Amino acid sequence: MQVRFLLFASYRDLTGVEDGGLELPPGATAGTAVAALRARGAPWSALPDRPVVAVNEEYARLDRPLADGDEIALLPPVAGG
Amino acid sequence: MQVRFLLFASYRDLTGVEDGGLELPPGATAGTAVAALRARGAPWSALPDRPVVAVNEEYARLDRPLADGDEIALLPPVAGG
Amino acid sequence: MFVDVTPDPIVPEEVHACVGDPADGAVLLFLGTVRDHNDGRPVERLHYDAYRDMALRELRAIVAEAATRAGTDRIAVVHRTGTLEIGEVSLAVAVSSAHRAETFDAARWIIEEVKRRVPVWKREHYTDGRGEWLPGETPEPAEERA
Amino acid sequence: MFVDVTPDPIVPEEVHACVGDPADGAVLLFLGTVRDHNDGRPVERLHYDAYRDMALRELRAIVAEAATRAGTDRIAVVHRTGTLEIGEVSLAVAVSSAHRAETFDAARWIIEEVKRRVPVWKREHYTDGRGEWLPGETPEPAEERA
Repeated sequence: MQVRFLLFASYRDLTGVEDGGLELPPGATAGTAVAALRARGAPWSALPDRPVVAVNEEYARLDRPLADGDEIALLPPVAGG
Repeated sequence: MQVRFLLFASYRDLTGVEDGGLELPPGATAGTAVAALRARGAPWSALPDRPVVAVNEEYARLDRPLADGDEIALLPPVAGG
Repeated sequence: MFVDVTPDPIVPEEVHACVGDPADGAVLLFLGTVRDHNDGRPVERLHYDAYRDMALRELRAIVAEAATRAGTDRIAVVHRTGTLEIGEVSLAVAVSSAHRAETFDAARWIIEEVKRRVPVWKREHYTDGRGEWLPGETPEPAEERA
Repeated sequence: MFVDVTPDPIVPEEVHACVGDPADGAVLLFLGTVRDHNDGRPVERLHYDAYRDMALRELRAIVAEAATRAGTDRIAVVHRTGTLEIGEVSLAVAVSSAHRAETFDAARWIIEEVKRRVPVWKREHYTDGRGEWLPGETPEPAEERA
Protein backbone atom coordinates (compact mmCIF):
# COMPACT_ATOMS: atom_id res chain seq x y z
CA MET A 1 0.00 0.00 0.00
CA GLN A 2 0.94 3.61 -0.48
CA VAL A 3 0.75 6.15 2.37
CA ARG A 4 1.79 9.77 2.70
CA PHE A 5 4.07 10.92 5.50
CA LEU A 6 4.48 14.37 7.02
CA LEU A 7 7.30 15.76 9.15
CA PHE A 8 7.20 18.90 11.31
CA ALA A 9 9.47 21.25 13.23
CA SER A 10 12.68 19.57 14.42
CA TYR A 11 11.96 16.37 12.42
CA ARG A 12 11.63 18.46 9.28
CA ASP A 13 14.84 20.32 10.09
CA LEU A 14 16.62 17.02 10.71
CA THR A 15 15.71 15.45 7.37
CA GLY A 16 15.20 18.53 5.25
CA VAL A 17 11.95 16.90 4.09
CA GLU A 18 8.35 18.06 4.69
CA ASP A 19 6.43 15.16 3.23
CA GLY A 20 6.54 12.30 0.79
CA GLY A 21 5.10 8.96 -0.28
CA LEU A 22 5.91 5.66 1.36
CA GLU A 23 5.29 2.15 -0.02
CA LEU A 24 4.47 -0.31 2.79
CA PRO A 25 3.66 -4.03 2.87
CA PRO A 26 0.10 -5.22 3.63
CA GLY A 27 -0.57 -5.31 7.35
CA ALA A 28 1.70 -2.34 8.01
CA THR A 29 1.13 -0.24 11.12
CA ALA A 30 2.14 3.30 12.04
CA GLY A 31 5.23 1.75 13.63
CA THR A 32 6.09 0.06 10.33
CA ALA A 33 6.02 3.45 8.63
CA VAL A 34 8.31 4.98 11.27
CA ALA A 35 10.74 2.04 10.92
CA ALA A 36 10.72 2.40 7.13
CA LEU A 37 11.65 6.09 7.38
CA ARG A 38 14.42 5.42 9.94
CA ALA A 39 15.80 2.67 7.67
CA ARG A 40 16.66 5.29 5.06
CA GLY A 41 19.96 5.84 6.90
CA ALA A 42 21.43 9.12 8.15
CA PRO A 43 19.93 11.60 8.90
CA TRP A 44 16.63 9.63 8.94
CA SER A 45 17.96 7.11 11.44
CA ALA A 46 18.13 9.96 13.98
CA LEU A 47 14.33 10.15 14.06
CA PRO A 48 13.07 8.65 17.35
CA ASP A 49 11.99 5.02 17.16
CA ARG A 50 8.81 5.72 19.09
CA PRO A 51 7.69 9.24 18.12
CA VAL A 52 4.22 10.65 18.64
CA VAL A 53 2.26 9.97 15.46
CA ALA A 54 -1.01 11.05 13.99
CA VAL A 55 -2.90 9.06 11.38
CA ASN A 56 -5.33 11.07 9.27
CA GLU A 57 -5.03 14.04 11.64
CA GLU A 58 -5.70 12.09 14.84
CA TYR A 59 -3.19 10.99 17.44
CA ALA A 60 -2.62 7.25 17.09
CA ARG A 61 -0.72 4.43 18.72
CA LEU A 62 2.19 2.88 16.88
CA ASP A 63 0.27 -0.39 16.52
CA ARG A 64 -2.46 1.39 14.59
CA PRO A 65 -2.98 -0.47 11.28
CA LEU A 66 -2.57 1.66 8.16
CA ALA A 67 -4.67 1.57 5.01
CA ASP A 68 -3.82 2.60 1.48
CA GLY A 69 -3.98 6.38 1.15
CA ASP A 70 -3.55 7.10 4.87
CA GLU A 71 -1.61 10.16 5.99
CA ILE A 72 0.84 9.56 8.84
CA ALA A 73 2.53 12.48 10.61
CA LEU A 74 5.55 12.24 12.91
CA LEU A 75 5.10 14.88 15.62
CA PRO A 76 7.81 16.25 17.91
CA PRO A 77 6.55 17.13 21.41
CA VAL A 78 4.03 19.95 20.89
CA ALA A 79 4.59 23.47 22.23
CA GLY A 80 1.71 25.72 21.26
CA GLY A 81 0.25 28.65 23.11
CA MET B 1 -18.15 69.36 66.88
CA GLN B 2 -19.54 69.46 63.37
CA VAL B 3 -19.28 66.46 61.00
CA ARG B 4 -20.65 65.74 57.56
CA PHE B 5 -22.70 62.61 56.86
CA LEU B 6 -23.29 60.81 53.57
CA LEU B 7 -25.98 58.28 52.69
CA PHE B 8 -25.96 55.92 49.68
CA ALA B 9 -28.24 53.60 47.74
CA SER B 10 -31.07 52.17 49.87
CA TYR B 11 -30.25 54.48 52.83
CA ARG B 12 -30.54 57.47 50.54
CA ASP B 13 -33.82 56.17 49.11
CA LEU B 14 -35.14 55.61 52.65
CA THR B 15 -34.47 59.13 53.89
CA GLY B 16 -34.53 61.05 50.64
CA VAL B 17 -31.30 62.68 51.79
CA GLU B 18 -27.81 62.41 50.26
CA ASP B 19 -25.75 64.27 52.79
CA GLY B 20 -25.84 66.90 55.50
CA GLY B 21 -24.20 68.38 58.57
CA LEU B 22 -24.44 66.94 62.06
CA GLU B 23 -23.62 68.63 65.38
CA LEU B 24 -22.19 66.12 67.87
CA PRO B 25 -20.99 66.41 71.48
CA PRO B 26 -17.27 66.17 72.28
CA GLY B 27 -16.13 62.55 72.50
CA ALA B 28 -18.61 61.41 69.85
CA THR B 29 -17.89 58.24 67.91
CA ALA B 30 -19.15 56.93 64.57
CA GLY B 31 -21.83 55.14 66.59
CA THR B 32 -22.91 58.44 68.16
CA ALA B 33 -23.42 59.88 64.67
CA VAL B 34 -25.53 56.89 63.61
CA ALA B 35 -27.64 57.17 66.77
CA ALA B 36 -28.10 60.92 66.19
CA LEU B 37 -29.40 60.26 62.68
CA ARG B 38 -31.75 57.48 63.85
CA ALA B 39 -33.08 59.78 66.58
CA ARG B 40 -34.53 62.07 63.92
CA GLY B 41 -37.62 59.84 63.89
CA ALA B 42 -39.29 58.18 60.88
CA PRO B 43 -38.01 57.43 58.31
CA TRP B 44 -34.53 57.89 59.85
CA SER B 45 -35.26 55.47 62.66
CA ALA B 46 -35.44 52.72 60.00
CA LEU B 47 -31.71 53.05 59.39
CA PRO B 48 -29.89 50.05 60.92
CA ASP B 49 -28.46 50.65 64.37
CA ARG B 50 -25.15 49.03 63.40
CA PRO B 51 -24.56 49.85 59.72
CA VAL B 52 -21.22 49.60 57.94
CA VAL B 53 -19.61 53.02 58.19
CA ALA B 54 -16.65 54.77 56.63
CA VAL B 55 -14.91 57.72 58.22
CA ASN B 56 -12.98 59.94 55.81
CA GLU B 57 -13.31 57.32 53.05
CA GLU B 58 -12.06 54.39 55.10
CA TYR B 59 -14.09 51.59 56.65
CA ALA B 60 -14.27 52.17 60.40
CA ARG B 61 -15.65 50.56 63.53
CA LEU B 62 -18.60 52.17 65.29
CA ASP B 63 -16.38 53.00 68.29
CA ARG B 64 -14.11 55.08 66.07
CA PRO B 65 -13.79 58.57 67.65
CA LEU B 66 -14.82 61.44 65.41
CA ALA B 67 -13.12 64.82 65.05
CA ASP B 68 -14.49 68.13 63.89
CA GLY B 69 -14.79 68.18 60.10
CA ASP B 70 -14.84 64.39 59.69
CA GLU B 71 -16.94 62.84 56.96
CA ILE B 72 -18.95 59.80 58.02
CA ALA B 73 -20.71 57.63 55.44
CA LEU B 74 -23.39 55.02 56.17
CA LEU B 75 -22.91 52.19 53.68
CA PRO B 76 -25.47 49.51 52.78
CA PRO B 77 -23.91 46.11 51.96
CA VAL B 78 -21.79 46.69 48.84
CA ALA B 79 -22.58 45.03 45.50
CA GLY B 80 -20.13 46.12 42.86
CA GLY B 81 -18.80 44.20 39.87
CA MET C 1 -1.52 50.84 37.30
CA PHE C 2 -4.74 52.59 36.44
CA VAL C 3 -8.11 52.77 38.21
CA ASP C 4 -11.26 54.73 37.55
CA VAL C 5 -14.90 54.97 38.61
CA THR C 6 -16.81 56.66 35.85
CA PRO C 7 -20.30 57.41 34.55
CA ASP C 8 -18.94 57.17 30.98
CA PRO C 9 -19.24 53.95 28.95
CA ILE C 10 -16.22 51.69 29.40
CA VAL C 11 -14.23 51.13 26.19
CA PRO C 12 -12.60 47.68 26.62
CA GLU C 13 -9.76 48.46 24.19
CA GLU C 14 -8.78 51.49 26.26
CA VAL C 15 -8.57 49.48 29.49
CA HIS C 16 -6.69 46.75 27.64
CA ALA C 17 -4.27 49.36 26.28
CA CYS C 18 -3.28 50.31 29.86
CA VAL C 19 -1.40 47.02 30.28
CA GLY C 20 1.21 45.07 28.33
CA ASP C 21 4.98 45.09 28.31
CA PRO C 22 7.71 43.41 26.24
CA ALA C 23 8.45 41.23 29.28
CA ASP C 24 4.85 39.95 29.42
CA GLY C 25 3.71 36.66 27.90
CA ALA C 26 0.10 36.83 29.09
CA VAL C 27 -2.59 39.49 28.87
CA LEU C 28 -6.05 39.07 30.37
CA LEU C 29 -9.06 41.32 29.93
CA PHE C 30 -12.19 40.60 31.96
CA LEU C 31 -15.48 42.40 31.46
CA GLY C 32 -18.49 42.20 33.73
CA THR C 33 -21.56 42.90 31.61
CA VAL C 34 -25.22 43.51 32.35
CA ARG C 35 -27.25 40.31 31.89
CA ASP C 36 -30.83 40.22 30.70
CA HIS C 37 -31.86 38.10 33.68
CA ASN C 38 -30.95 37.37 37.29
CA ASP C 39 -32.29 34.59 39.49
CA GLY C 40 -34.77 33.78 36.75
CA ARG C 41 -36.17 37.32 36.62
CA PRO C 42 -35.93 39.31 33.36
CA VAL C 43 -33.79 42.43 33.87
CA GLU C 44 -34.38 45.62 31.89
CA ARG C 45 -31.36 47.64 33.05
CA LEU C 46 -29.08 48.24 36.05
CA HIS C 47 -28.24 51.32 38.02
CA TYR C 48 -24.93 51.58 39.88
CA ASP C 49 -24.46 54.03 42.71
CA ALA C 50 -20.97 54.62 44.15
CA TYR C 51 -19.18 56.52 46.90
CA ARG C 52 -16.78 57.60 44.21
CA ASP C 53 -13.82 59.01 46.15
CA MET C 54 -13.80 56.07 48.53
CA ALA C 55 -14.29 53.58 45.68
CA LEU C 56 -11.21 55.03 43.98
CA ARG C 57 -9.23 54.63 47.22
CA GLU C 58 -10.34 51.02 47.61
CA LEU C 59 -9.57 50.23 43.96
CA ARG C 60 -6.09 51.72 44.34
CA ALA C 61 -5.51 49.62 47.45
CA ILE C 62 -6.75 46.45 45.72
CA VAL C 63 -4.59 47.03 42.66
CA ALA C 64 -1.51 47.76 44.79
CA GLU C 65 -2.02 44.55 46.75
CA ALA C 66 -2.62 42.55 43.54
CA ALA C 67 0.58 43.99 42.09
CA THR C 68 2.59 42.80 45.09
CA ARG C 69 1.00 39.35 44.99
CA ALA C 70 1.31 38.84 41.24
CA GLY C 71 4.64 40.57 40.67
CA THR C 72 3.30 42.86 37.95
CA ASP C 73 2.30 46.52 37.94
CA ARG C 74 0.47 46.17 34.62
CA ILE C 75 -3.03 46.27 36.06
CA ALA C 76 -6.05 48.42 35.20
CA VAL C 77 -9.51 48.40 36.80
CA VAL C 78 -12.48 50.56 35.81
CA HIS C 79 -15.94 50.48 37.41
CA ARG C 80 -18.90 52.07 35.70
CA THR C 81 -21.62 54.02 37.51
CA GLY C 82 -25.05 55.27 36.50
CA THR C 83 -27.64 53.53 34.35
CA LEU C 84 -26.50 50.60 32.20
CA GLU C 85 -28.45 48.78 29.51
CA ILE C 86 -28.19 45.03 28.83
CA GLY C 87 -24.77 44.12 27.45
CA GLU C 88 -23.03 47.24 28.75
CA VAL C 89 -19.79 46.81 30.67
CA SER C 90 -20.01 47.47 34.43
CA LEU C 91 -16.48 46.36 35.34
CA ALA C 92 -13.28 46.00 33.31
CA VAL C 93 -10.13 44.40 34.67
CA ALA C 94 -6.93 44.12 32.61
CA VAL C 95 -3.75 42.40 33.81
CA SER C 96 -0.56 41.48 32.02
CA SER C 97 2.45 39.65 33.38
CA ALA C 98 5.19 37.24 32.44
CA HIS C 99 3.16 34.07 32.89
CA ARG C 100 -0.50 33.15 32.51
CA ALA C 101 -1.04 31.61 35.96
CA GLU C 102 -0.32 34.82 37.88
CA THR C 103 -2.33 36.83 35.34
CA PHE C 104 -5.42 34.67 35.86
CA ASP C 105 -4.99 34.57 39.64
CA ALA C 106 -4.56 38.34 39.90
CA ALA C 107 -7.60 39.09 37.75
CA ARG C 108 -9.82 36.73 39.73
CA TRP C 109 -8.60 38.03 43.04
CA ILE C 110 -9.21 41.62 41.98
CA ILE C 111 -12.79 40.84 40.91
CA GLU C 112 -13.56 39.13 44.23
CA GLU C 113 -12.10 42.05 46.20
CA VAL C 114 -14.04 44.59 44.13
CA LYS C 115 -17.27 42.78 45.00
CA ARG C 116 -16.25 42.39 48.62
CA ARG C 117 -15.24 45.90 49.54
CA VAL C 118 -15.58 48.62 46.91
CA PRO C 119 -18.47 50.92 47.93
CA VAL C 120 -20.69 50.44 44.90
CA TRP C 121 -24.37 49.46 44.89
CA LYS C 122 -26.46 47.87 42.21
CA ARG C 123 -30.15 48.41 41.61
CA GLU C 124 -31.88 46.07 39.21
CA HIS C 125 -34.75 47.34 37.13
CA TYR C 126 -37.11 44.64 35.93
CA THR C 127 -39.23 44.44 32.83
CA ASP C 128 -42.35 44.81 35.02
CA GLY C 129 -41.24 48.31 35.95
CA ARG C 130 -40.14 47.42 39.46
CA GLY C 131 -36.64 47.75 40.81
CA GLU C 132 -34.62 46.81 43.87
CA TRP C 133 -31.20 47.23 45.40
CA LEU C 134 -29.38 43.91 45.33
CA PRO C 135 -28.14 42.31 48.53
CA GLY C 136 -24.40 42.60 48.93
CA GLU C 137 -21.32 42.07 51.02
CA THR C 138 -20.69 43.59 54.45
CA PRO C 139 -17.12 44.93 54.46
CA GLU C 140 -15.10 45.19 57.65
CA PRO C 141 -12.52 47.78 58.64
CA ALA C 142 -9.06 46.85 57.32
CA GLU C 143 -7.67 46.15 60.80
CA GLU C 144 -10.32 43.47 61.36
CA ARG C 145 -9.69 41.61 58.10
CA ALA C 146 -7.65 38.42 57.96
CA MET D 1 -17.84 28.79 18.52
CA PHE D 2 -14.95 29.87 16.32
CA VAL D 3 -11.44 28.49 15.85
CA ASP D 4 -8.63 29.36 13.49
CA VAL D 5 -4.94 28.69 12.88
CA THR D 6 -3.59 31.54 10.82
CA PRO D 7 -0.38 33.17 9.59
CA ASP D 8 -2.12 36.56 9.77
CA PRO D 9 -1.73 38.84 12.80
CA ILE D 10 -4.40 38.22 15.43
CA VAL D 11 -6.68 41.21 16.05
CA PRO D 12 -7.84 40.86 19.68
CA GLU D 13 -11.01 42.88 19.11
CA GLU D 14 -12.08 40.50 16.34
CA VAL D 15 -11.67 37.42 18.55
CA HIS D 16 -13.45 39.24 21.37
CA ALA D 17 -16.29 40.12 19.00
CA CYS D 18 -16.93 36.38 18.38
CA VAL D 19 -18.37 36.01 21.90
CA GLY D 20 -20.95 37.78 24.06
CA ASP D 21 -24.68 37.39 24.47
CA PRO D 22 -27.43 39.27 26.36
CA ALA D 23 -27.54 36.31 28.78
CA ASP D 24 -23.82 36.68 29.62
CA GLY D 25 -22.51 38.53 32.65
CA ALA D 26 -18.83 37.76 32.11
CA VAL D 27 -16.51 38.09 29.13
CA LEU D 28 -12.87 37.02 29.23
CA LEU D 29 -10.20 37.63 26.61
CA PHE D 30 -6.80 36.02 27.06
CA LEU D 31 -3.81 36.76 24.86
CA GLY D 32 -0.55 34.87 24.80
CA THR D 33 2.15 37.27 23.64
CA VAL D 34 5.78 36.92 22.63
CA ARG D 35 8.08 37.82 25.54
CA ASP D 36 11.47 39.42 25.12
CA HIS D 37 13.10 36.75 27.28
CA ASN D 38 12.72 33.12 28.32
CA ASP D 39 14.62 31.30 31.05
CA GLY D 40 16.84 34.36 31.39
CA ARG D 41 17.79 34.39 27.72
CA PRO D 42 16.93 37.43 25.58
CA VAL D 43 14.53 36.48 22.77
CA GLU D 44 14.51 38.25 19.41
CA ARG D 45 11.43 36.62 17.86
CA LEU D 46 9.49 33.35 17.71
CA HIS D 47 8.56 31.07 14.86
CA TYR D 48 5.49 28.84 15.13
CA ASP D 49 5.08 25.78 12.92
CA ALA D 50 1.76 23.94 12.84
CA TYR D 51 0.12 20.87 11.35
CA ARG D 52 -2.70 23.18 10.40
CA ASP D 53 -5.55 20.81 9.48
CA MET D 54 -4.95 18.67 12.53
CA ALA D 55 -4.52 21.73 14.76
CA LEU D 56 -7.94 22.96 13.61
CA ARG D 57 -9.46 19.57 14.43
CA GLU D 58 -7.92 19.56 17.90
CA LEU D 59 -9.02 23.15 18.55
CA ARG D 60 -12.57 22.26 17.51
CA ALA D 61 -12.53 19.27 19.86
CA ILE D 62 -11.15 21.36 22.75
CA VAL D 63 -13.73 24.10 22.24
CA ALA D 64 -16.58 21.59 22.01
CA GLU D 65 -15.48 19.95 25.25
CA ALA D 66 -15.06 23.33 26.97
CA ALA D 67 -18.56 24.30 25.84
CA THR D 68 -20.03 21.19 27.45
CA ARG D 69 -18.09 21.73 30.66
CA ALA D 70 -18.80 25.44 30.97
CA GLY D 71 -22.34 25.50 29.62
CA THR D 72 -21.61 28.18 27.03
CA ASP D 73 -21.02 28.04 23.29
CA ARG D 74 -19.60 31.58 23.22
CA ILE D 75 -15.97 30.52 22.78
CA ALA D 76 -13.34 31.56 20.23
CA VAL D 77 -9.74 30.36 19.93
CA VAL D 78 -7.17 31.53 17.38
CA HIS D 79 -3.55 30.35 17.14
CA ARG D 80 -1.03 32.24 15.10
CA THR D 81 1.66 30.62 12.96
CA GLY D 82 4.80 31.91 11.24
CA THR D 83 7.27 34.47 12.53
CA LEU D 84 6.22 36.70 15.44
CA GLU D 85 8.02 39.71 16.85
CA ILE D 86 8.11 40.63 20.57
CA GLY D 87 4.66 41.65 21.80
CA GLU D 88 2.76 39.96 18.98
CA VAL D 89 -0.15 37.71 19.91
CA SER D 90 0.43 33.96 19.46
CA LEU D 91 -2.82 32.75 21.03
CA ALA D 92 -6.16 34.42 21.65
CA VAL D 93 -8.95 32.83 23.70
CA ALA D 94 -12.30 34.53 24.24
CA VAL D 95 -15.10 33.10 26.39
CA SER D 96 -18.35 34.60 27.59
CA SER D 97 -20.95 33.03 29.85
CA ALA D 98 -23.49 33.83 32.51
CA HIS D 99 -21.07 33.85 35.46
CA ARG D 100 -17.40 34.70 35.89
CA ALA D 101 -16.28 31.45 37.55
CA GLU D 102 -17.13 29.25 34.57
CA THR D 103 -15.69 31.84 32.19
CA PHE D 104 -12.32 31.83 33.97
CA ASP D 105 -12.28 28.05 34.36
CA ALA D 106 -13.11 27.46 30.69
CA ALA D 107 -10.45 29.89 29.44
CA ARG D 108 -7.76 28.35 31.63
CA TRP D 109 -8.70 24.82 30.69
CA ILE D 110 -8.64 25.70 26.99
CA ILE D 111 -5.16 27.21 27.27
CA GLU D 112 -3.80 24.13 29.08
CA GLU D 113 -5.33 21.82 26.49
CA VAL D 114 -3.95 23.90 23.61
CA LYS D 115 -0.47 23.53 25.06
CA ARG D 116 -0.99 19.85 25.79
CA ARG D 117 -2.28 18.59 22.50
CA VAL D 118 -2.57 21.02 19.60
CA PRO D 119 0.16 20.18 17.04
CA VAL D 120 2.03 23.46 17.07
CA TRP D 121 5.77 23.95 17.59
CA LYS D 122 7.68 26.97 18.76
CA ARG D 123 11.19 27.94 17.74
CA GLU D 124 12.88 30.70 19.72
CA HIS D 125 15.32 32.99 17.97
CA TYR D 126 17.80 34.64 20.30
CA THR D 127 19.55 37.96 20.06
CA ASP D 128 22.85 36.12 19.45
CA GLY D 129 21.48 34.80 16.15
CA ARG D 130 20.89 31.25 17.39
CA GLY D 131 17.58 29.50 17.58
CA GLU D 132 16.06 26.33 18.93
CA TRP D 133 12.81 24.37 19.01
CA LEU D 134 11.39 24.48 22.51
CA PRO D 135 10.74 21.28 24.43
CA GLY D 136 7.06 20.44 24.62
CA GLU D 137 4.32 18.08 25.64
CA THR D 138 3.95 14.51 24.43
CA PRO D 139 0.29 13.99 23.54
CA GLU D 140 -1.35 10.58 23.74
CA PRO D 141 -4.07 9.13 21.56
CA ALA D 142 -7.53 10.11 22.83
CA GLU D 143 -8.40 6.56 23.88
CA GLU D 144 -5.44 6.50 26.26
CA ARG D 145 -6.25 9.76 27.98
CA ALA D 146 -7.95 9.92 31.36
